[in-house]
Amino acid sequence: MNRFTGHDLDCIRGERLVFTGLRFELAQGEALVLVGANGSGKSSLLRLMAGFLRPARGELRWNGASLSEDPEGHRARICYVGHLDAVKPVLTVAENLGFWAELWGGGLESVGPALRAFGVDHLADVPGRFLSAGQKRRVNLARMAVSRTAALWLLDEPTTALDRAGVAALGKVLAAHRGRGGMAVVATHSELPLDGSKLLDLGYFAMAEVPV
Amino acid sequence: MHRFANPNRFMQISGALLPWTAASTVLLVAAGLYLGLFRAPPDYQQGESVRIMYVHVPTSWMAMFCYTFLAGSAAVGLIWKHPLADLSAKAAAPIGACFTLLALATGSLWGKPMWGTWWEWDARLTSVLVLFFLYLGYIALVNAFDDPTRGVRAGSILALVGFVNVPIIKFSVDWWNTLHQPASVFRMDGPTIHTSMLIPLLLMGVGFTTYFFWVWMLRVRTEIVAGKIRAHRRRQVQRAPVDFAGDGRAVSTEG
Amino acid sequence: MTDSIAAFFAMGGYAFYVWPSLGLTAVVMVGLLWSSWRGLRSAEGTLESLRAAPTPQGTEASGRPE
Amino acid sequence: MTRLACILGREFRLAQRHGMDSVLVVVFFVLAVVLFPFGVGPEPNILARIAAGVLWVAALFATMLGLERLFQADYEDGSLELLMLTPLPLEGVVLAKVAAHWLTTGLPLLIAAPLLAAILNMNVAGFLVLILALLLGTPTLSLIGTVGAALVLGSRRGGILLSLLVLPLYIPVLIFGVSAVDAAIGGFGVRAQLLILGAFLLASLALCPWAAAAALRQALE
Repeated sequence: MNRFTGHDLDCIRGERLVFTGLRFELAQGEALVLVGANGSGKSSLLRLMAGFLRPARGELRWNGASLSEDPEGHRARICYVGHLDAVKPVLTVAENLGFWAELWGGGLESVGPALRAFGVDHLADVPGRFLSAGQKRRVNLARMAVSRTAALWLLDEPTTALDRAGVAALGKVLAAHRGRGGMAVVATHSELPLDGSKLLDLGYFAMAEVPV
Repeated sequence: MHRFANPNRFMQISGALLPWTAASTVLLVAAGLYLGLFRAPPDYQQGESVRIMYVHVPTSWMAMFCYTFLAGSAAVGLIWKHPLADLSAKAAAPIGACFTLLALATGSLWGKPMWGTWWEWDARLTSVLVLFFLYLGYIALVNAFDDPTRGVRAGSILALVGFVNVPIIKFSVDWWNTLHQPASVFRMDGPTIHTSMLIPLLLMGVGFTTYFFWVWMLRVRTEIVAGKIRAHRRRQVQRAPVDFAGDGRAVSTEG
Repeated sequence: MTDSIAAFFAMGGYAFYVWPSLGLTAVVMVGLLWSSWRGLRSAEGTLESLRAAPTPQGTEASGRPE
Repeated sequence: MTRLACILGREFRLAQRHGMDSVLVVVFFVLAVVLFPFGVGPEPNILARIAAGVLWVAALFATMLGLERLFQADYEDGSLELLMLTPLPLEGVVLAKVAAHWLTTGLPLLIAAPLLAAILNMNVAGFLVLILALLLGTPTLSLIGTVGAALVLGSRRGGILLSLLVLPLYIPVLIFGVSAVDAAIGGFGVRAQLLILGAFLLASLALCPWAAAAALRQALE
């Protein structure tokens, strides 16, 4: 029964105190949706969870153990989807996804089903530079399906550039992931089908007045 | 060690020390110059041109001192993530660069009467020239980013990489210099410096050090104030200030 | 008296090297000091003007003394 | 280790697809060297005397050409972030990048150098040592260059700034590289210079990945 918890986290990015005293808890199969105004720190929190940023104060724990003790172990169990799609223009879609599949233990055989899950399997041999933004986003999201070892998915506004069919496909994959005992933290503005998910309003943890 | 950087303690301490460093700089340099120019005897070989030593040697000391200070602050900034340490490194670099420039200029002015050329590929002058490029690299890197903290952190890493390389550069330039150039005839520090020359030299050295701390404090305070200005700008940018409704519930005043 | 002053300035024939190096050192060091001092003054001035002018929204929630 | 091999494989495939880059680097190297006779004059024994220095300085500049694009492409399209999230330590990713950079720039230089040495009428005794010195020197140049490339990531003036940061750190390699070749031509022993070049290589192999990884972490915060 995996538990991912955060204890009174402070996040400083550049010179800005983005949020302070933030607490959250996530159990197996659950999803956490981050809401809040622009600049309230949704992306910062996701990058903190992924390990790009170290909290200025407080700590993140996985099953009670602090993440700073085993950063590499933590990196093996997350799949992070940011704003950029990481699709190499010179490599074909299959090569792009194959690379990530090998890195996260999914193996080359998981590439086909992942592409099919997001409806881009017909593009397998097309070099990345010919893809549209929506197609690139689907290839990027397909990376989640090949990350076999990733228990925790961190999605930063995954529905941008996706059409309705894409959002539905994403909803299905997320539900399957949670069904298998996975966890997801999603920062989104659109109504992504995430039934029974927890809400975290980052405005609540904003520092009202930065001491100057 | 997290403390949302509250630099007021530094502001108080530096505020108190500024007048003292200023006064001691003026006194020390004035005394050093007076003794150096009027009282100290000319050199039996070089005659009056030895008086350039009273500025060339202290500036060379300071060129090395500032880079060590810069690398030290960078190390503290990187290891303990203390924001003030990064600012201290950023403030020290221009001073170090000026001292290195002066060391090169006075060295070449002193070299002309002694060695007959403005520039001499002597091992010391060459490594000071490379040190000058390291300073320029640091200053250029620190100012090459939109986000100032990003700049000083990158600069700190460069300062450490550079610091590791300073002895290597010195060694390789010495080797290279002995291959190409017979060891320069003129020995900078001479057999033993006569006390009447040593005292002004030390006075100038200490005076330049207090000068360093004087300008360094001014520049660090400027960085701190600039940080506060940026914080003000950011608060103006945040259109929707979040008002706590008193019962701990966040109410966003604007949709 | 006068010739001793002239002799002093002649610097034993090295005047052309001694005075420029002293002068250059003075110019650079005083220049750096002055520019640092002026930089601080102008920064403090900007900060004062920012603090004096009320921020545009007016309803600045200051949960903490300035 | 398989993950390192996997990243290496991708870097080579990318480099191969961008085949033009390594060709351009060699063309630049040849051009830079060929310019010197026009500047210094075709006098054979003058050229022979400065041949080693010209080759090494041109190799330095050619190495730096390939550095700016080292992380920039991955940084802009988001792959660098994901590479940082692989269970492989970031230093491993940096080493893979250095290996890819060396193979696309260092190795071609190594192959082109003897031909250009001949053009510059360099004494034949120096050829073998030139190759040995370049073999030890160019990886060091790639390693130190990677630190520079990571530091200027995301800054406004990438290219020029990179050369200002990296060139002073290249000076020791340049000094010993050239003195190795000159010693060989002069008939002296070259063991000391080659050993020192080897020492520089080992030292930068240990320090540079760590420094570049630290710089990348700053850039990706």
